[in-house]
Amino acid sequence: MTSATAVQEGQTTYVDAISQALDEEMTRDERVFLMGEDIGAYGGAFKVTQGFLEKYGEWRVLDTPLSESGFVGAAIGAAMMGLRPVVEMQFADFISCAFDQITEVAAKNHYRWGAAVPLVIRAPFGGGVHGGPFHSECPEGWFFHSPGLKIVAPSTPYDAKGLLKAAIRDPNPVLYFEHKFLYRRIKATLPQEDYIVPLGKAEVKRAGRDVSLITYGAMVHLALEAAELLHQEGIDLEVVDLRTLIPLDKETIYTSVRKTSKAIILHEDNKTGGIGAEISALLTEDCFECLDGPILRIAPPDTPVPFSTPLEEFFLPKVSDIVAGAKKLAAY
Amino acid sequence: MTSATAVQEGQTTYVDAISQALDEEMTRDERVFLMGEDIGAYGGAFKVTQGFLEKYGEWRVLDTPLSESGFVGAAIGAAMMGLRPVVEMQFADFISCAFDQITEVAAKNHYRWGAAVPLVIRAPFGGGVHGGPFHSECPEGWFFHSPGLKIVAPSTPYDAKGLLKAAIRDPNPVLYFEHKFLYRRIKATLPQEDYIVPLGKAEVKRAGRDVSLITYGAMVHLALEAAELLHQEGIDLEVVDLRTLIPLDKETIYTSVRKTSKAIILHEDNKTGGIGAEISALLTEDCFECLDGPILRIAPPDTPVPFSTPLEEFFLPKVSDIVAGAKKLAAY
Amino acid sequence: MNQAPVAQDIKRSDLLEMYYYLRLTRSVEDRITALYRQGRIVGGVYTSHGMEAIAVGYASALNPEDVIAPFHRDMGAFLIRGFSPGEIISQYLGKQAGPTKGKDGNVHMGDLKRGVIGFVSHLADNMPVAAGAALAFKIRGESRVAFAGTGDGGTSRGDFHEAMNFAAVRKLPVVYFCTNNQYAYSTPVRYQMAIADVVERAKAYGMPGEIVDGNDVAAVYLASKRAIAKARSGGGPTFLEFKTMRMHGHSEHDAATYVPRALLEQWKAKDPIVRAERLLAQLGYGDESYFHEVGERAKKEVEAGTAFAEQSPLPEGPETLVGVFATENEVLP
Amino acid sequence: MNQAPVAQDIKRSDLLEMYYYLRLTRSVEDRITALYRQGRIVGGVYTSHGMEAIAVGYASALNPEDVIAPFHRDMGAFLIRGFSPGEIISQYLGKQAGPTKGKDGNVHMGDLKRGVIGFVSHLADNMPVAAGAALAFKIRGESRVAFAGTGDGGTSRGDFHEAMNFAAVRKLPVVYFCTNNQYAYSTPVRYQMAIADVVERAKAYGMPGEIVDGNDVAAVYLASKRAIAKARSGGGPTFLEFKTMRMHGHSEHDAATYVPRALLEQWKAKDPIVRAERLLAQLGYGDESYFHEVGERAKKEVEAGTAFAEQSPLPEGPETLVGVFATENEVLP
Ligand SMILES: Cc1ncc(C[n+]2csc(CCOP(=O)(O)OP(=O)(O)O)c2C)c(N)n1
Ligand SMILES: Cc1ncc(C[n+]2csc(CCOP(=O)(O)OP(=O)(O)O)c2C)c(N)n1
Ligand SMILES: [Mg+2]
Ligand SMILES: [Mg+2]
Repeated sequence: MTSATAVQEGQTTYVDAISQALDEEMTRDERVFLMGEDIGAYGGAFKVTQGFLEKYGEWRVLDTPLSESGFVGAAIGAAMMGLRPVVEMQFADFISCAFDQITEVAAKNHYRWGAAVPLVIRAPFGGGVHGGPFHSECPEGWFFHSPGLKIVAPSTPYDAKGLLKAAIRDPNPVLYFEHKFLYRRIKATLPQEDYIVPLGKAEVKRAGRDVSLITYGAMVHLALEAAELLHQEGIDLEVVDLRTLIPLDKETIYTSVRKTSKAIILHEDNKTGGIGAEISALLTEDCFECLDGPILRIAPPDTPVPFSTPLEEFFLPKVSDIVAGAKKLAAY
Repeated sequence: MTSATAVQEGQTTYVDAISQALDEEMTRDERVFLMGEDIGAYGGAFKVTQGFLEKYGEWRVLDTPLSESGFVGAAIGAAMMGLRPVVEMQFADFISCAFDQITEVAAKNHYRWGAAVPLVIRAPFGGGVHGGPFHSECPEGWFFHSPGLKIVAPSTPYDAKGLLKAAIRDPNPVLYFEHKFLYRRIKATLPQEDYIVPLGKAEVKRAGRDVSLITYGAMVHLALEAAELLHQEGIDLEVVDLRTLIPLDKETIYTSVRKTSKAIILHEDNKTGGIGAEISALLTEDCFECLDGPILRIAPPDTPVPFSTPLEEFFLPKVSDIVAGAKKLAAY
Repeated sequence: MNQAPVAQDIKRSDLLEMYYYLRLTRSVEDRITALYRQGRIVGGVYTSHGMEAIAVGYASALNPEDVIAPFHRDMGAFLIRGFSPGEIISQYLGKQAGPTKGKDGNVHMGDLKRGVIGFVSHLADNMPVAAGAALAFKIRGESRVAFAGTGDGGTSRGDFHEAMNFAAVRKLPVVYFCTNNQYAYSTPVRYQMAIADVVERAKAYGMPGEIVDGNDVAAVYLASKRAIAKARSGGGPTFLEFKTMRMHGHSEHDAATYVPRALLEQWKAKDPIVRAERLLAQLGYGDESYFHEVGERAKKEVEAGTAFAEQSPLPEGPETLVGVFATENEVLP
Repeated sequence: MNQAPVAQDIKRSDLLEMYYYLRLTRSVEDRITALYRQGRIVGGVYTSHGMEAIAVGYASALNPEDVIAPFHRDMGAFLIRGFSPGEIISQYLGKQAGPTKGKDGNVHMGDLKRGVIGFVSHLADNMPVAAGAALAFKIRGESRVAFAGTGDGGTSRGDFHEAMNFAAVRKLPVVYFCTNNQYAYSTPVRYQMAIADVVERAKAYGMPGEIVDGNDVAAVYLASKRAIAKARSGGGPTFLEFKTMRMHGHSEHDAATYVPRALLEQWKAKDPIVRAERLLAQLGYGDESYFHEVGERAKKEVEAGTAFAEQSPLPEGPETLVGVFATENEVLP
């Protein structure tokens, strides 16, 4: 991942935007509180909650024992009682330990017996940081297949802040996947006023006529970089940033593909069974007639995320993959 | 699910076939042993291991404490030491409690540091038995997205036996999804001799010219029933039973769709992010030119499996859905 | 059974009400079992037969604003929280009038308005959830308590450990219990744990624990009262081991041949209803004719509930699609 | 520290070898830390600095056929099992010559042939895995033992509970330990558990437990020996709490300002290498010049290993695709 440097205007980093959203929501709504490992005195592994303990006290910035299942379960209980917990996974990878609580308790409680679970789980995810198989995972594909959960994955400081606020205000369990690679690599000037980015709305990041590229998270920046290169070669790439994965904004996807008739789906999660598969399937199901070529998926191979630099570079999608894919489709 | 009665020849039920496979493999190879809740004196919730305790003793038919993560972890350890554990989930639904051990430990150990984990996890799955949200789940979609696992889901007594033997002999972690609805509803005459059904090979259950239907598990029987009805209306349905979900037999799928140019994917797992999405995506990626119509997915809506009969009936795919889908595609 | 209950400490009206709920629990479950035998209930039926004193005792000890995350054999808790026999039988029959509107079956019901957290099959999953409810009370400075439990089998799960530990570290106002009924499905306690009493588990968390005679409703009530009072006053969590015996099979399809008959005989003599009657008679609070009358009243209510449930409509297929997500006005204030 | 170690019970050659491994551990980790500071290692570096006696002590107490599932600060165990400094530094540099061939980094290495189960980040995940290894030994009637542990933080996870319980119920030949170094990342033990000593956790399982001075290699060795002998002879599992202090940050990027300086000063005086030297001198097994010589030997080996690792090739990109599935001949016989 060489990209993400394109958006270097403004002061607020992606990670700061997350901190701001938490801070503002905690000030606005006293029901909002935080739980996680080392989020108090230490301010969190990525310093998202630095200074929060002093400001909000130890019961709203609650250091937990090392027990993801336990504290996600506790957050579910607090949420059902009307609080608005925001839980931090130290790394998204450890969400596997809380899988049962998320999929069987949080996701199903409302459907089964009508209990709302307004819970946010923040999960720093993704590769490009030499984390290896246990500190680079993209777990969103697992949860995409669990009815009852909403899933968010912002690509910019603006969206990071606005989507986190929307997630906190949503009455359902929301998994908020924040990309570690973007934390301090992108900056923006954010509005002074309170704003949200509504859940369920994708954004066309760059309009284009020839090929639609649908993506989310850190890959958005790769796509925009590729779009520049393709532009020089006369290919006009449209880049759609999903922002929310569940509920999926089918309309924006379909509108784009109806226009271009060519679709690429790009993600950092493993290819097989990834979200790209669902989007591809939706497109053939609902927009078959508008397709003028195969739907390409660009995604890592079906392996864990390897540690060593040449391996991780091989594993992660590259700008050149996008350029090649778009050229192939454009020529189809 | 009204079907599965079509295959009523022979003596051996689907559940007996599973017992036979375990019994024969335990006799053949003393490294094979069983772990799970209530599998010993009680013979298992579905009586798969009835009589095994007496025959093989308590160390090869090991009743565990109620701790799915713990005993899957223990099975991984025993497997790495060269044993061949076969673990039983009392219901597939409880596999969520062992999710972390399966995806982070079993699936990755070989890739990360070269340790083979020859482990089988048997998971009685699926609906149609009025089990409700916690006793009817189809969890295969989660694991389909975890590199390092193999996944099997037999539809007949023959395959149930042959695939379980192959799974036990495989040097990798294999999730074996056995469909509760089929346990005592289908019978067959099985070969006297030892045989396996190799992992990774789909089977064309019924050849047809007009539309390919790709499915697995209990849905195979629904598809065959629909094929009969469609035949009467002059539509010739080809039914492909995947049998193994990972590794996926792309060749058989592609060969079928290249012939018919029309594809339906049917499964009992929730639609969004299900295996149908991946197969659809593969088809548009690799066989786009051969498609003469959209790819249809027939699968339950994105909800938990509801309990009450009219709800569960609404939820589960029906023969009429297949008939309608195939007609639509045939007319395309 | 280290604390001799002093039943005199319990108000007469409270004891009589508990007796009524013991009978009502037994009646409801007997009726459900009969329906099951008639093939009218599909899916599992797990009863508290012979263990009714536990849920009746602890639920009676709580205040209405307290929250319960019941164990899967706590029918009495539902009844005390106002789930009517009609609602409950509707639930078992998959009718729309059940608390889950047919979405889920049997004991998998709950209702936040009545302070009952819906049971999750995956045993012990609600243990951390209850800690979280207690955390909410603590954060908001409310003097409410959460009460939650699992079986002897359920204590082997990781979520039991993580919940107990978290509750103890943060001194949360929660009371945890274990219904030790000697078996988890077919698995006897000796294959579940290498300790003599489940209460020893509490030591790992620095949590006080107590063994309670689970077949004595007065003992359950008083021990629960003490633990609840302690939690309410900021004294932190307590772990109660209710000793009892599962008198039916794991679920009604299970003949439980793995349980020695002698053990069942021995425990039959300790039936909680018989025990309660003896106590009431000793205290001069009731006699045979009173007991009979209460039993008849319970039965009548159950028959009325059964009639209601039977004529209630099933949900319509498309309701399957309703309720995956919550709306804002459903969040508790 | 309830068992005064009788270092005289340890063979001179064994003690001297442990001393050598203490020095080698320190040297390897100091070298890795230096490489990290130079920006040559990407990803986390977690050291056992000041806690080297634990892994060196227990790994020395095991037989070669026994199996270890090391904690994430057990560098000494790798060295004793024959992972060379060159291999280890290759691992940290992501080189092909590392035990994971670049697939994973730092302490996430293992090798079944050398009886070391690869560490899994998710803390305590290898606790049930070790129980399973011990189960395999028991099933096959081998007199082998598994040895596995986690940190004070790791004991809060459900998998710790499920593993301890299972091992105790089935009396498996496994020894579990906890490296109680007072902190889990920034979280002090008092926010992790409401008990004074981690060893109290063992009571929940009916498992014997012992507190051991984790900075005294002889004490660690002797306590491990006893527990291992017990497990090997069918006596079942033991839980050892190694008391120590994390002297560096959680990983090398962490300045650990949350740790009181006075606490660090206090523990600095208990440095396991200094302690070992004092002991060896007392026993007349070594003097300053000997210690110096061993230190130099260790350093030289580490320098040779570093040179080897540095000139070793990185893996090639396409190797990413290799190894997702095992082949039959890789299964242990
Ligand atoms: C995590 C999990 N695994 C397995 C089951 C299946 N199951 C349902 S009840 C039961 C036994 C429970 O025993 P215990 O906790 O002692 O409660 P009891 O039924 O004896 O009252 C089992 C194994 C389950 N519900 N949850
Ligand atoms: C399940 C899980 N959650 C979170 C982490 C992140 N993490 C890595 S080490 C650590 C602290 C571990 O503390 P402890 O077990 O006491 O070991 P120590 O590092 O102190 O030696 C944490 C929280 C993890 N590795 N696994
Ligand atoms: Mg029980
Ligand atoms: Mg620690």
